[in-house]
Amino acid sequence: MAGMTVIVRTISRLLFPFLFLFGAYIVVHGQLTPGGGFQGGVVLAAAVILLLLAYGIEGAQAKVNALQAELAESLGGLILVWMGLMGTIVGIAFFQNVLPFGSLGHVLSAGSLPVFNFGVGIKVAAGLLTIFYAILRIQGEEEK
Amino acid sequence: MSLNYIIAMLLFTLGIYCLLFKRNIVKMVIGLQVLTNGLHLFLISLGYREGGIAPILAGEMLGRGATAEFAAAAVDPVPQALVLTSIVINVCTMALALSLAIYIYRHYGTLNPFQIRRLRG
Amino acid sequence: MRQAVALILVLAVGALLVFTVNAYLLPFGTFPERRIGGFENESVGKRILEDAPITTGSASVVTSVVWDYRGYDTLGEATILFTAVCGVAMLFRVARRRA
Amino acid sequence: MIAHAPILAIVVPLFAAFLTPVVSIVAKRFGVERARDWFVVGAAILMLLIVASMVPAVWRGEVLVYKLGGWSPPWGINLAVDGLNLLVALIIASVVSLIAIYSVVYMERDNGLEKYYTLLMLVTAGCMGVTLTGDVFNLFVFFEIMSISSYALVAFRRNWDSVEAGIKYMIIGSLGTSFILLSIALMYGLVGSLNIADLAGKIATIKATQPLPMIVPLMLTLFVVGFGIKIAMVPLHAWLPDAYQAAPSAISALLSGATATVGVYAMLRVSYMLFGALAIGTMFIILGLVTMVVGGLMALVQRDLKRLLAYSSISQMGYILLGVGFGTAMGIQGGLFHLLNNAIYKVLLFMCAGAIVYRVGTSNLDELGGLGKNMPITATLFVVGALAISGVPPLNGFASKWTIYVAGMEAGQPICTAIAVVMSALTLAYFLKAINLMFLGQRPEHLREVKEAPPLMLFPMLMLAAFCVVFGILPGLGIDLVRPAQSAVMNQLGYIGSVMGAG
Repeated sequence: MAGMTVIVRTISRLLFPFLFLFGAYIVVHGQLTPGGGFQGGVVLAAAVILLLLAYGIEGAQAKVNALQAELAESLGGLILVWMGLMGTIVGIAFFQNVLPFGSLGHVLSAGSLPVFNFGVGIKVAAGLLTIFYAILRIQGEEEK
Repeated sequence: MSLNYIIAMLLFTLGIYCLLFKRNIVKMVIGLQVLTNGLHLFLISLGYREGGIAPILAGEMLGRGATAEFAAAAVDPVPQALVLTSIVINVCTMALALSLAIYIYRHYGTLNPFQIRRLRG
Repeated sequence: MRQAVALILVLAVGALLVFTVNAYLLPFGTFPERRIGGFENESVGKRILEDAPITTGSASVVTSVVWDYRGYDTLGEATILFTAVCGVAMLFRVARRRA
Repeated sequence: MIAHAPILAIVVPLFAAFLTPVVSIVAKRFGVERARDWFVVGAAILMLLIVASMVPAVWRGEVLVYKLGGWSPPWGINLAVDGLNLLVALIIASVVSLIAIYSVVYMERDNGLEKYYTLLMLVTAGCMGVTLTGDVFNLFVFFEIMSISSYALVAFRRNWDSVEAGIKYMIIGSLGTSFILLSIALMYGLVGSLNIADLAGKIATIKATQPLPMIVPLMLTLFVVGFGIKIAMVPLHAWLPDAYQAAPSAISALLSGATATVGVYAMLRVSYMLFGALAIGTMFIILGLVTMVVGGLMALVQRDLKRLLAYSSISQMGYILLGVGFGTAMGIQGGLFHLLNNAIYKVLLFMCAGAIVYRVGTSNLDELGGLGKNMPITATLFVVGALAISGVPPLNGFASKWTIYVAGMEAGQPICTAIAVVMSALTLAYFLKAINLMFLGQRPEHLREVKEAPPLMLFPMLMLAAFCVVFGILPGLGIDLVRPAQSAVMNQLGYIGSVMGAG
């Protein structure tokens, strides 16, 4: 994919950090506001996909390449399973909320839930990106 | 408040109609999405409460620690959680279905399900 | 002919669903006059709304349902995403020619 | 350790699935690519051991309840293992272990194997999750894991036929799972709970109101349609022959041995536990007879081995539904015993078909012939499987079919028994045709060089054939294996009591 005109490129370059920040905000505030890991992860993935549309696949791969995306997905999955197993080791059951709760209504509250949100945010962002890369890779081959 | 239910069920029926009558795989996948979205609307409506607030303890109620008052006013959180799960499942189904549709088009040159029936009998 | 039968079938299913849903279901938190069995006040959702801020420490009750009460479902959901990624990557894998 | 066994049985395949890509990369770096395959085999066998460790407690009559996150039912999710779950879990774990061993050689010529093994483990995790859970929405989630990974596996070879079968399976299957979700939503709206035991108690109260509220049979119908698609009950069977024909043989074996078993299990759980056998018996008998007859008749005219096996597995599902539909202790026992036997010989037959495809390259019956001289062991094993599935006396199919016949006579349904006997003869007829075309008769010139299947493929087949013979000679052994499951099916109140009492 070749990318788009200079207007689109400039605007998406300017928008990218804000989108990224917004996605991170949604992930981190999962236990306080509507949203959470899945929603924030989708925004994060959308930020990179915007670059992909504007600059072509090379532009996006400069930020996050396919191998990094796959590794990040595994990392997210491992965070989830690890936190689940923490419940078994520290508490009494799989997926138990074992970290201290903190004070209700603050960013660092609700025990394990922010960690879960963080893990799944990474996982969703990387997963959606991997799907896009996989489809684009084969399309690119056909054009050659 | 049964208007929500009626519309949700009509969307569900519309989805089944799409699956049975549309002659394009992409349109069938869209029909599947309409169907599932009808279901999601139905689930969300199940948790509705007249004049209810979002199930998030925030603002003035959080300050007073009024959990009992909050529980009496908020809508049901469980269907919302179920819908979140179901949406992700739906996205995944769609991703895989559209990928298969790309392959179908590559092998058969058409997306009409009535023309790609080489497996018979 | 087949189309007409299918259309009638679809309409019948739709009518049945609309009728049943209207006759038996009311939204959460309504007085259970039409709801059969009278389980309205035992709903899991009600109890979770009362308990969640204290037992999970999360201000957003939906998040506490998603990650604590039904966290295992969400693990399954993440697994489905992993499955879809695997499936798509499998479909679009690059065929290596064996020498 | 034993306290965590129910969750470990699910987490082990899940963990293996997450780890398979990593193991694959590492193994490739060190030049031992096969390590990945054996890693998967090891995970499957570990899972089998974990499932087996639950056997003593469950057979004593306990219901193992595992509260996820420490929430007592019905507030959170719980796993509940009784006799029925355990039987199905044992079947799945054994079938998956054997298929993993079989795949090591059978799949070696394909590429993209790390994805294959990942998806194999995901199907397993999904099957285990559906089987062991005690929560109806969780059942839906794991049912989706199982379904989505099997859609992908059906399309694994990316040929025109596998892609077509994949999308067909996917669209029909997604419709089925939406029906299940709709039913779950109606249930939540009606009684506000998602736990199976809790729901069962509350639905029993609702059923007692007169007249019967229409929503209850509607929910049951939606469930039966949804799970019926997975086990290919006859009006909903269109996807199955295509999928079984187009998938790699190991996957066909997996679909018939594991996911169909899970479909039957889910149907039993829902209809007998959740709805307390609400007039479902007659419906199961009718559906079972139709499924049996249509599957058998369609199998008779097939010219492709895998397609013939696919139709015969539809037909066998009919026997299971028939046995279960009688609703008596003996009928359910026969149905469950047939479920176990079906998993054994169906997987065996698909593995034999796979061995032929592996050596010859086709499963078209017209192009085969005289292979009995080239592949004597495969031929013998296929004959054992074929005789077992047709219900010839010293083999296991006879034992379970006989139980179903007797149950039919006792339940006052001699016509059903007569139809079942006739269909059994028909099964023998089409399998004899297949044996004749494949292993006997004129050998075409180009098949002269065909060799026997590799030993690593023969090993799981030999195991399965041994089970066929053992359960045939000692049917009491099989019945003993099934009896805890049968008493669990008929003990709805005990299940509700144990699960709700655990909180």
